[in-house]
Amino acid sequence: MAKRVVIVGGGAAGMQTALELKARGIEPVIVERDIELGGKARGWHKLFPSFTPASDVMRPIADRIKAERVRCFYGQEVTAIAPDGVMLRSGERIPSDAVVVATGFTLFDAHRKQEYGYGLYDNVITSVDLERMMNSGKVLLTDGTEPRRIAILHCVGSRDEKVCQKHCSKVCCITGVKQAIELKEIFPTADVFNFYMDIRMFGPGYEELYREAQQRYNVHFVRGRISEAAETINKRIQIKAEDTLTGRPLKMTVDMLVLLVGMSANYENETLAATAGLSLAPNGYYRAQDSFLGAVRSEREGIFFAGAATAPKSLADTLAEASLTASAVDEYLRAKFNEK
Amino acid sequence: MRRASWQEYQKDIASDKYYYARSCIRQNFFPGSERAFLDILHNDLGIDVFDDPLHTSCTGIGYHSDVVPLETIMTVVARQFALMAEAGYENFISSCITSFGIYNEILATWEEFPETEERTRRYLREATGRELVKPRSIAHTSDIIFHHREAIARRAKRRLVNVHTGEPLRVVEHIGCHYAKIFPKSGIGGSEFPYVLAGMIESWGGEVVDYPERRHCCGFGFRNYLVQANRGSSIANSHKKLESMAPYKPDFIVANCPGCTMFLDKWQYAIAEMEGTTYGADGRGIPVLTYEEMAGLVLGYDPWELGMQMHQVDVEPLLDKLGVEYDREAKYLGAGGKYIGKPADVAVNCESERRIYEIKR
Amino acid sequence: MRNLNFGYGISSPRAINLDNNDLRKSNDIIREMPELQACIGCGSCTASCTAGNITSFNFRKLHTSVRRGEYQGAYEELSKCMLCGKCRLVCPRGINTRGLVMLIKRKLGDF
Amino acid sequence: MENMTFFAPFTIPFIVGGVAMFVVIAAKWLLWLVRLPRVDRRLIRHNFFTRQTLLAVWEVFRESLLHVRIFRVNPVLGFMHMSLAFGWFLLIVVGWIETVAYLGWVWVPLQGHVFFKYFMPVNGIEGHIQLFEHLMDALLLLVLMGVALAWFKRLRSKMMGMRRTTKHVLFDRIALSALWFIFPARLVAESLTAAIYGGGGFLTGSIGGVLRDIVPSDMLSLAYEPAWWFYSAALGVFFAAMPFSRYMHILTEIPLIFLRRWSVRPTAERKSYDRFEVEACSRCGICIDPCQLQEDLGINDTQSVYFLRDRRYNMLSLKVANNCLMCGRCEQQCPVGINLATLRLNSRAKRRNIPHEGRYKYLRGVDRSSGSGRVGYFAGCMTSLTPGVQRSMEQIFAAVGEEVWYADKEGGVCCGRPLMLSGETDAARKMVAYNTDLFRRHNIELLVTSCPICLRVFRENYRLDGIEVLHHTEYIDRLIAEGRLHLKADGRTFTYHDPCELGRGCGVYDEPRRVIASVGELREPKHSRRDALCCGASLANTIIDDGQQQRIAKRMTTELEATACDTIVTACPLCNKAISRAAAHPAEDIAEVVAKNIVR
Repeated sequence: MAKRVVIVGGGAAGMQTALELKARGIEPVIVERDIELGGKARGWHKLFPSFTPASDVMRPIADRIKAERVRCFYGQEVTAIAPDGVMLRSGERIPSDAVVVATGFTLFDAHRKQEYGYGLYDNVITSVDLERMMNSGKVLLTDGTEPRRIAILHCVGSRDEKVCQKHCSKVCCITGVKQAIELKEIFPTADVFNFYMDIRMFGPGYEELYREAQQRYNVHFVRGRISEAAETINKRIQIKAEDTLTGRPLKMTVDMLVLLVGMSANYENETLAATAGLSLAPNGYYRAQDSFLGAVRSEREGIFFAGAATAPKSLADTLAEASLTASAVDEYLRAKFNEK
Repeated sequence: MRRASWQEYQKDIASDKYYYARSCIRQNFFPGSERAFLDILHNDLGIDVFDDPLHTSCTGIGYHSDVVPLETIMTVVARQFALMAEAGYENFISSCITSFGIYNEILATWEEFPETEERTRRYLREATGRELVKPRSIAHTSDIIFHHREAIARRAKRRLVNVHTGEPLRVVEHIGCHYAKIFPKSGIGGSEFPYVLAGMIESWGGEVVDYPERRHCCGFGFRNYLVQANRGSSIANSHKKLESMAPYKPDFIVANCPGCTMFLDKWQYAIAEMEGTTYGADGRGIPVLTYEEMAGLVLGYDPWELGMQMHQVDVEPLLDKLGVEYDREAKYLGAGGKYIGKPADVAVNCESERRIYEIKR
Repeated sequence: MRNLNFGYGISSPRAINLDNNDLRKSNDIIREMPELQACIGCGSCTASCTAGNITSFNFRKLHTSVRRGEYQGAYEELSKCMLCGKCRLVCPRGINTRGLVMLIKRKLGDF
Repeated sequence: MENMTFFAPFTIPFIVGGVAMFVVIAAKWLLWLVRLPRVDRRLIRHNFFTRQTLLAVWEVFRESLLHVRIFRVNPVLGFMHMSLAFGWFLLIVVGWIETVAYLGWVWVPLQGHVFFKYFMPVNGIEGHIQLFEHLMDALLLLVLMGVALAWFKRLRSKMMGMRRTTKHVLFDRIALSALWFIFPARLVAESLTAAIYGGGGFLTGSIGGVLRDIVPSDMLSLAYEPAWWFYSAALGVFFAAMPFSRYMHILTEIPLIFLRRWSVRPTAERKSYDRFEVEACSRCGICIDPCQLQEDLGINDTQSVYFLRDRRYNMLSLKVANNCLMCGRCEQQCPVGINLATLRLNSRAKRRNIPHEGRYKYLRGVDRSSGSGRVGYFAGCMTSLTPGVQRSMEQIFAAVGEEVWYADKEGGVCCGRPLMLSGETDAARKMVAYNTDLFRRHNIELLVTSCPICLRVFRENYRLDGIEVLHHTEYIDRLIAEGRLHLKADGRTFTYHDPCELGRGCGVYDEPRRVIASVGELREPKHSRRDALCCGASLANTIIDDGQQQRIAKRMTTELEATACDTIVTACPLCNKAISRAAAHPAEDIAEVVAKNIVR
């Protein structure tokens, strides 16, 4: 009988791990809270830094999941985790030989930064909203007109102690640059302003893309964090920041304000970790064994991690990590069954 | 390693047959230096250098102060070159760093924008009937002395050594900004590590002082000095350099630019008046020499022949260190033993109550 | 002889000179409020500043200058602050900005 | 008996201590009274012959003797204070009556009353009244119970409803030790007297009887004089230490009650009246428990009791003065009714308070207001960071057709309270003058503000005669009452958080609750109204750091969330920010809840 591994979460990390396990002759079972697989990458338009359509990456994975007949539970929430299986909210228990936690992250709720007026002003949107809009092929203001001036604000819900998010979400800077370029491509005559505290371009091709945004697309980068936004009489957004490089307060009116929302740890991490006997890092993500050789192992034998459950990660990092997780699981199961 | 980098970049310098262009500032403040240059080349080295009475100011000060337009200065420069050709020379040498910069700049402009050269030819022809001939080589007179530094060393009467201690003299060299900061290729050693003065010092037995503000401007900067409201900035730059070099206890400063020599010398007096600070090991200021004066002393010229009585900071302590024999009484006697007048004692040449070394230590 | 009037003086250098600046007060301030060092210069404080929107008062620049030992005029400048506390609400690094204003003023003049 | 001198050597400590106490206290009070500002002296003259004086006498009886307010906090604690204060008082009164009863109306020196038993061991005296013996014993017992409770409180304070008791200074310890010994010593001395001379009531008489039976009589005689010496010494030490210890409050509370009845109050500037308040603090420590700095952060050197102690002994540090949320929770519970917040504020006003020439000069000519109308709206600085509130208010104004002048829509000038809270009262006056002028210039009749901090300063420190000032919750409540604003049911359950400045600060408790009740179900958290917790973001505290603020917010939010409501509502932008940071779901302002449910 094939060894069975339950994967909690059917996003990019969970799906890819399932395929990698299957390839190693292990039977994966995905438990997904949503009614379909795909996680946060679903509905995403294009990926940085190459502008690859997200569907080009996600669809083949989904197709393979189907082709390989990976068993999936949909609309099922896991309430407890142990190395020998998970409990579902329905009360059902799925036994297994190992568990992979691939629960990912939660998008920061932009409502929490009320001073930016998300949900309050018509044309304040999040980076996720923008992806959806681009996916639908229609990026417009609520009155149906085209934006002529757009501001993109970095670090919304990242590096902000006022909303208890001390960590850097890692992917927003490059997303901001990517979206600025995309907006410039849709609206070549529009002015795009990126407001940032620090620009962190750590990945391959990121710095180059940043430079391209500056030089080729004439995206304006203002070093200053927007502190408040207000709606003007004609439904435009008036924003205030300090242009820290000139040392003067800056005020401008834009048609659209895009908030680059960060990645928060899942609210449920705390209770789930408690059931599994795992601990969390101060920022609420799961704590891996270490940052190097034990990056996908938990502090407990038989429980593994994949993807953004342990820290904010890009899609590329997540997919790469999946095979690491699968090989760690494989190694663990071999040792376990040889002993018996 | 460091030394290597200071002499890394070399440029081609003609060995003979120079057409000499003078400096406005030096003719007024250091007339002995230009005289000494010609004497050294003629008498000591036997080199042909032509001092043409027809040539004029390059008008560079006016140009940098926005009173002389570009077209005018180009035409003036074209005339100098025309005179050179008429006199049968093709190696143009300039006594002034500002002029040197101007000549290089204009030649480069003509190169980049040939229409300006055409226009200048026309203006020159219309105004003077002369024909522009571009020189084969352009050099600053310090380049020339540098070029012949070993020949001078061979003829040296004395070296840059303290005769009382036998130690080499510590020399601060200062290069004018327009020597190589405009066109790095125009200077020996390039713009960052010009070697032109350092090479002379080393050949003649002195020790070059390398101090933090070595590359900093003396502060002249034309409008910085010419407009009184800006003079505070001008003196602040010299002040910065002097503060920076003082702890190294240099025996003297040598500069290759007329303005720098003048300002590093005269600002010492102004700083003494303003702040009561005097530099130099005994609080009597740091003498500032031109490279010709330095070469002249090495070759055994009389300091008063070299015009060293024109200095703000008294040079006698330096002469004593070098073991130069001179007539104290003859300092203020001009041509034919005529008394030229003696300036009053000023703060810089008196020992000050607040000396830089005491403040720093 | 020293009374000669040149019509100008030696301009003081514009550079922040960390060799010469007296950092004792600055160190005192940082010791009492170490979180100040966590400032990433995002400018949120200055952007939201009630006083800064009417005057040239720039809190970020000011406390950075004080940290560098540039105290000249800092006290007078800080007197423009209304202590309203908006800056504390927006600071992503959780710096106790109001306390800081009072601390700097205390170190540089009050009492 | 007629030749009775009522003097014995052992009374000397008592006499010396007692005289010292009266001299010191008299000197203190006199000095403080003489130094009162003219305004206060005029108040005293004006109110002296009024009903207030009689009320003060009654209050002195209730508070200085019976300690009614402490009873309300905790009956056992109240009983302890009452038995000590009232019991002792009655001992003195009944003792005096006893003297009169035996000796008639003759002058008897003080020690004659106090050590009556010594001078007149009553056994065999003519006309011996046994009732007095029993009565005095009963009173002694009452006091001893108080002493026993005090001992017990030291050991186990929780029983008294206090989790923490005060840490004391040296004089306190001396006085406290003496106090603890006074009554047991009296019991011993009187029992010994009864043992030797007979007499005594049910307590001393009985103990005396037992002693007589078991202790040899020469031993009794030997212990007799030392026992009375010890009693006198305990009293003497206590009296001598008292003016310098916390027990100064016993007597200081009396003039304080009178002064307060005569409308004398502490102000933003320090004055000698403050001494009455400061020294009226008994350091009972009731203020420690409500303090969230203590509860949540474990800070235990800054509570009002320590603040007053430090101020009294001139060792107040800036850090202690500044480390207070000024939430007013302790003041609410202070049994002496000391104006803790005002005293704290005028302690902060030590800062070099003369605004230099040209400070805030930049305010001249600034007017960024917009619109016009009879009603003015001052959102407040903080409200610009909660734009939802501002927007909702605009919707409400629009719904009722109010013409509104917006004072600070484009950014205004701070109300001045933050400066006051930091002790810069003179600087704050510039803000006050600026805003007052601004309001007057635009001829408004009603001023609505969304910030309770502004509300409080508008009401307390601005002279806005002719302009009514309302918080938006009061304004909305009025709109609903007048039938101008109609709301539909929201269907959600709400928990309301009382902002300190709005609730305890301005006494606005009912209006927000009425407004919420008109759209949904209101659930009260564990602490609410007068007792509501502070969100921790208070501008009054410039000492605690961000993490500490967060911890305070977290606990109070947890309490709010414990009601299992759908939405937490508050009425202050600062509270809103603090709660939203700690809660699972962002909090809403009442204005936002209302704006969502307007029936047009």
